[in-house]
Amino acid sequence: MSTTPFDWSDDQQEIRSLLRKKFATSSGTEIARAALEAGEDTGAAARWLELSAEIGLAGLTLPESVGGMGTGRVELAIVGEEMGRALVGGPYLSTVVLAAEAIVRSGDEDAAQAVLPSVAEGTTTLALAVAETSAAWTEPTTRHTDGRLTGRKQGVVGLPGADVLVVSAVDADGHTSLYLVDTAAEGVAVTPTPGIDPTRPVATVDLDGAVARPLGRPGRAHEVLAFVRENAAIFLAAEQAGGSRTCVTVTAEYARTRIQFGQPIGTFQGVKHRLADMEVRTAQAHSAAVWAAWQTPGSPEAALGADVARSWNSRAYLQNAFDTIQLHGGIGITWEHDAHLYLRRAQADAALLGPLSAEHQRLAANLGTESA
Amino acid sequence: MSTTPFDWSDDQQEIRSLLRKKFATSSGTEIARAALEAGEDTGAAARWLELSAEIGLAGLTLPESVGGMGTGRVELAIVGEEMGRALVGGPYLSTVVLAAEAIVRSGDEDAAQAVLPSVAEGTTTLALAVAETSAAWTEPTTRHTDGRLTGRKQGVVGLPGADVLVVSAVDADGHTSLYLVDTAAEGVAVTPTPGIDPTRPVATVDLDGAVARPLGRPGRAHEVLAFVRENAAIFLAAEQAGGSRTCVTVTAEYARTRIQFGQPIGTFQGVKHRLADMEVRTAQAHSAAVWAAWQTPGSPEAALGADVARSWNSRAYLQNAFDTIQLHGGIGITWEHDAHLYLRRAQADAALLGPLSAEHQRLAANLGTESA
Amino acid sequence: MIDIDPSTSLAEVAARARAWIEENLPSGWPVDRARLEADWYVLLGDSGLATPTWPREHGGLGVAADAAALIADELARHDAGRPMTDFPGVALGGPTIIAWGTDEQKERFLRPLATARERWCQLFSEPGAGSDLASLSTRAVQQEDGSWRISGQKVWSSFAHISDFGLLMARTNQDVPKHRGITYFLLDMRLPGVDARPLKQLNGAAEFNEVFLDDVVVPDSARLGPVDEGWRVGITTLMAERSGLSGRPGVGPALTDALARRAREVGAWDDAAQRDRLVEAHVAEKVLQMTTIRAFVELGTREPGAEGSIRKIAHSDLEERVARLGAEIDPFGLVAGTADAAEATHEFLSAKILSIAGGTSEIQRNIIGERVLGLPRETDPHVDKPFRERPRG
Amino acid sequence: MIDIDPSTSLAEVAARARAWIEENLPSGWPVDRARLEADWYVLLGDSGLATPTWPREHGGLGVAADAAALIADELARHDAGRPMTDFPGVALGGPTIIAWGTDEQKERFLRPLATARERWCQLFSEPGAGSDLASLSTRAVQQEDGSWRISGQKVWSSFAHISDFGLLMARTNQDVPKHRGITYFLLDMRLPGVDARPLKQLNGAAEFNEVFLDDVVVPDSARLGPVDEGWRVGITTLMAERSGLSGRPGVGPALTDALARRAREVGAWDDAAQRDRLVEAHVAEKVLQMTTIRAFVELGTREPGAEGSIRKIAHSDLEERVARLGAEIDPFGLVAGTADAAEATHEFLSAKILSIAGGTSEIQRNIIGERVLGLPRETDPHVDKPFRERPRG
Repeated sequence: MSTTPFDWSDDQQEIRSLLRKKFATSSGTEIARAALEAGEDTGAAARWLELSAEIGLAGLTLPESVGGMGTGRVELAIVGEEMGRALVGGPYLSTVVLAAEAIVRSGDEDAAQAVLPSVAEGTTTLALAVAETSAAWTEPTTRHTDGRLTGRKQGVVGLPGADVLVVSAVDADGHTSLYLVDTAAEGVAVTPTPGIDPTRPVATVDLDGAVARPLGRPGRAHEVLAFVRENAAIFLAAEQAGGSRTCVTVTAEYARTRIQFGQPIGTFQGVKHRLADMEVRTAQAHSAAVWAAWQTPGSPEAALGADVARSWNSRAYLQNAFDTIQLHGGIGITWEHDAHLYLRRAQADAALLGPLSAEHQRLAANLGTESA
Repeated sequence: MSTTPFDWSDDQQEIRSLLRKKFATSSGTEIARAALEAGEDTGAAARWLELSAEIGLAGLTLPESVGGMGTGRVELAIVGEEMGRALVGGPYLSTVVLAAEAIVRSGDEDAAQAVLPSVAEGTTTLALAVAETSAAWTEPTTRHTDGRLTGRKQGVVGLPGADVLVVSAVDADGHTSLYLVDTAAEGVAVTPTPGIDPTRPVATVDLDGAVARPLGRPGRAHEVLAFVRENAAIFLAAEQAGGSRTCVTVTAEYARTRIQFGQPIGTFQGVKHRLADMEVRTAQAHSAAVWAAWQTPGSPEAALGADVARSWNSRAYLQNAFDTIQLHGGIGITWEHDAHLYLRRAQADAALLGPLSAEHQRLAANLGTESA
Repeated sequence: MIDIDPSTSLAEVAARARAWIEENLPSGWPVDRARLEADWYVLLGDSGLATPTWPREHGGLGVAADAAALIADELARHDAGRPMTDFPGVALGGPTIIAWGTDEQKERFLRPLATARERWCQLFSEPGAGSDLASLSTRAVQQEDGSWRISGQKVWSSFAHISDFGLLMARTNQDVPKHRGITYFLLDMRLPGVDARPLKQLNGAAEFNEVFLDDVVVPDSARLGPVDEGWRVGITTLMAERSGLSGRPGVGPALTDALARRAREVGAWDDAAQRDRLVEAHVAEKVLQMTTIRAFVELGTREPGAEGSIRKIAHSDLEERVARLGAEIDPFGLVAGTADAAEATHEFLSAKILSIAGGTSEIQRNIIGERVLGLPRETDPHVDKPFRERPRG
Repeated sequence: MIDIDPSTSLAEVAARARAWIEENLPSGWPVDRARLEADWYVLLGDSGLATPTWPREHGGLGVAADAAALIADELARHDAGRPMTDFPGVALGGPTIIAWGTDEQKERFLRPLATARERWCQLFSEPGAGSDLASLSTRAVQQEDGSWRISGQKVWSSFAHISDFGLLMARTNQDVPKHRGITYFLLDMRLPGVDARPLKQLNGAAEFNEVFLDDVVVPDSARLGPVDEGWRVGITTLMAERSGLSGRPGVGPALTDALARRAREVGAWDDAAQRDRLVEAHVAEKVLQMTTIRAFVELGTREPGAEGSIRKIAHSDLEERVARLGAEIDPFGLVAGTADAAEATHEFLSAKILSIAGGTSEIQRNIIGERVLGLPRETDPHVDKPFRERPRG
């Protein structure tokens, strides 16, 4: 792989074009709409299996040792951009970006071999249950005693649906560790909640003495989760860049064709200049996500890239989604138009990892401390 | 006087129209430009005397007991708006808004009778020397010993030029009090500094055992200065509203007449909508300054009004000044165009009382604490 | 009629309104509102308090906007005012009928409007005529007997599905430029051929309607103002709308106070940067309140002008800002779908509605630029063309 | 010529450039710069490092933009690159002459440009033709002997008063629409009738000029590209300009780091809300840096396109933001005129220059809207009119 950011290999370009073609034929917006109307996405599992079988989506970035293709974050960002662009949801984020990343980074080879091969095939999906009352993944109150977990996790993305959970809990020694829990096990209750984004289900999980298998060495949860957050921030930033791009595309198309005052509304600078600003935001969101993805995971550059991309891209996508509504006028505030589906995803992507203050604090700590 | 804000009396309307006429014939921008070129405003004293003699400007808001006309903050705001509109500077702010207000609020009748009658006539001008290293008027390091002051005051508006200074200092008992110092006295050294706004000179004052007369009772400086800050915030907010208005007027005129692409540039929404935003900002800046001026000095409403108006209007004027430059294109960045004179005043008005954080902290303290 | 007239001082206006309300509001209000409201609205309408700015001869009190605002405040304090569903009738229909109606029309419509016996909606926008309202293509053709036959499609009509009458603009002349061939009608919504269908909004609510008009026949007496001069009549309605959508005068706790309380509950208040953004929104809300007070004082009893667009923009910007901050202070609540966050989610999805309804912010900026600042109008390449030759969306 | 060509790896490009610079930079540099620089620039030009993207046959290295950026970084590290006064020549003039020049013109002009023996300026804008550049009215009339007689007034010409040549667009045909009657010239600034007068800017500096052209006679060999097709030639220059004004590729400490250091010095850093605004500006700076890296990689050796406008806008917004924050963190310094604040004052007054110079942000947004997003052009009521019939400012 080239070490120069943006110097895409032929393979990478091929992955992108394959995903774009594939996602174009299974419209994310229709699925989102159906899920929103139904309150649940009934076809998710089947679709996921199909995508994984046909193009190996689940295994793309997983290690070859568990049956994956062993690619890295650049490919992850490509998936993110294309999913964002087509508003594709489903188990990818929860399974691959969050939970599988935790399993891999835990260094627990046994766990990896036990769980990930079927993940790579698309037959098992996962979820990461580490948030309780805040998306900032603060210290859990869920307790581990005698191989069993008790506590409540909220905002668990990928539920209902996931087969196995990666759960954070604190044990009697005060160590915060990760555990694997089977969602079908006794003492696991999943209650779906009405999150704002219909493309990815979210639920509360109540654990009442559920049997748990330790994941990795005790007390390493924070270390592992730091990698997971970095991974997720970059993936989400890529999704945001993709979503921002679709907002520009859809709105520019509308502006070229909607006639008011005898002219396409894109003629008017009030529309044209706002669209130009959307483009300026989007072009930079793409740069930020891709640059971050190209850095070595866990390096200071990757941390900088993840923080910058999450900050910029969260705002960029939200603003573009709002601008999309505004520039569509009345039609933009109807249920039938897709604009609100992008707005919902934009808010979910911006909020999944908590407020931006953590990123800004890290950036502030380094700001102005190096010499120019 | 009506207690309903915005319900102007005939007298108030007359004052406004008199000031507007008067200021239109003594162009503030020409004076500003001359002062900027020369590094000092040589005609300031003569002009001030003339304005005070002809229309009683200096005495308008001073108590009748010292020869003033005894009007209040509403009239002060009218003066501020008209001065801001015509970019009139000179001794008004330092003399009337700052120093005379301190003398009046100190309750020191002797001092008032000694100084203010000649102020009301325009023959004496004043300055308030309370800032040292910050515009927030924090605890002074200037010391009072045996009737004499020693210390350094910076950013003193109205110098060179002022005859008498109101100075804050701390005495041996730890009381912070106000004092009157004659600028011609021994031990007073005035060094002009190149402040950004040429319409009001600013200087550093070094006091080296300068003879001082106590103003009001000892230890009351903070109490008196709180009134002065409120007064100044409202006056400056009015100036900012007036300056914002001129930015709109000047820019709209340019947009109506400057031809590009075969049309006046005001035809284009890129210009038209930005001007509309300038108008929205300005209309509200006017409301804020005037509403604040209509409240009882020292009341919670006046405090709220002063904080809100200073926050909104500081940004409004700065933004309008920047927009004025932008919409004038190349001509806006020349020395010859007046746009930079407004920008200079906008920055000075925004900065004279320090950063907005103090206002925002006060507003935050009350926010959401009352019931809806 | 209550003892309030244009000479009553503002303090007295408030005192008398309050006294009257407290004396007359039926016991059991507001718990028993559903049973009591019809009678109460009649009483309120007869008192003049429901329509205080209307002339006295039409059942109003003839008072200025600032006095009317105090009355509205007193009604709001008792939760005894007319609901939002009556806004199109009372705030838009009434003033338009008063300005343009015949004596018969005023006689027929104003009283039932003031006493809530008839509800009104607005039938202006069309799928192809949104921001460019004057390009509307709903047609009204006059028959030999003087009656009009109307066909077309309207959209974004709030409460049309529960309205008795509609304020309708229709094209009556295709051979003149677009502004000059429109006529204004007072349409009976219960006539055959009128079909109002609620339209679901992005936040899940359904307040707007599509209205299909299929060969609806109305008598010439339903026409408001001269034939082909309906655009001028419509301007009266539009000005009233912009001014009416800009919030109440008065400086006091409002949107940002509620937001700050929620920020304290969810802990976002402890983040100084976040807190400062709330304070900035608070400042924006206060200056809008101060500006609304000013507008009401300056307006007096005049008809609202283009300045209303200034407050319309400020108000919709504020609504959007507050809705977005509401999501920002509780990101986890919205994404996790916690019960506390349901209202914030609804507001977040609704953030843009006010920037679009009642004329987009872009249109308001054009109005401010052209009518307040005197900037030239955009070049319309088809400005002088007869309507039938215009390209249409 | 240095041993770098299009096949050299980026790491090698940087290493070889650094080695060459360190070996060749005269001792005493940069202290003795004034005495040494003429010789150094000749050496640098001959090496190809001053103009790395130019084709090899014209004395460049033929390398892509990303390699060129690394070379520029090495030069900057040694403070050994060409000064800003040479930007119009090297960055705009060179590429335009390479794209459009005759063999004689390339022979005559490129070498002196690469070796800093001749300085260039741009003569495009006019008092009546700013954003609407194509409405320029400086006239060039061809004489019987083939030479051109040029009269008119140019403005905003950086460094014109110290330039040897100017990139000039002039009108050669009044009877066709505005874009089609312009011809491009390489004007000798030392000819009789050329008068460049520095124009003082709002920040007190004088970098721009007004240039008066009064019956200046130039031979036909001074014409660049075909008669009446100078607009197309000018586009080459303008694209190079937008791209060139957007900063260097590379992610590293820059404007916002300096700003943060000053905020720490003056105490504003302790204000969390203020600090967060600096962080937001920092984020904007980083994404621009990342975007610039991307632009250089994607550009390769192609001519820059409309995408350059994206970075131009982002860069000028950033400059403005940093300048304004610089005033915000030290309000007392600017108003009191303390010595520490002199630079911040200068930057504050200069905040808008980059949003206007090189094409206003409004024009850049038009370009992005029309050329990147494919939106329709604004209706020009005079689009097909001969130039002489157009209304002009």
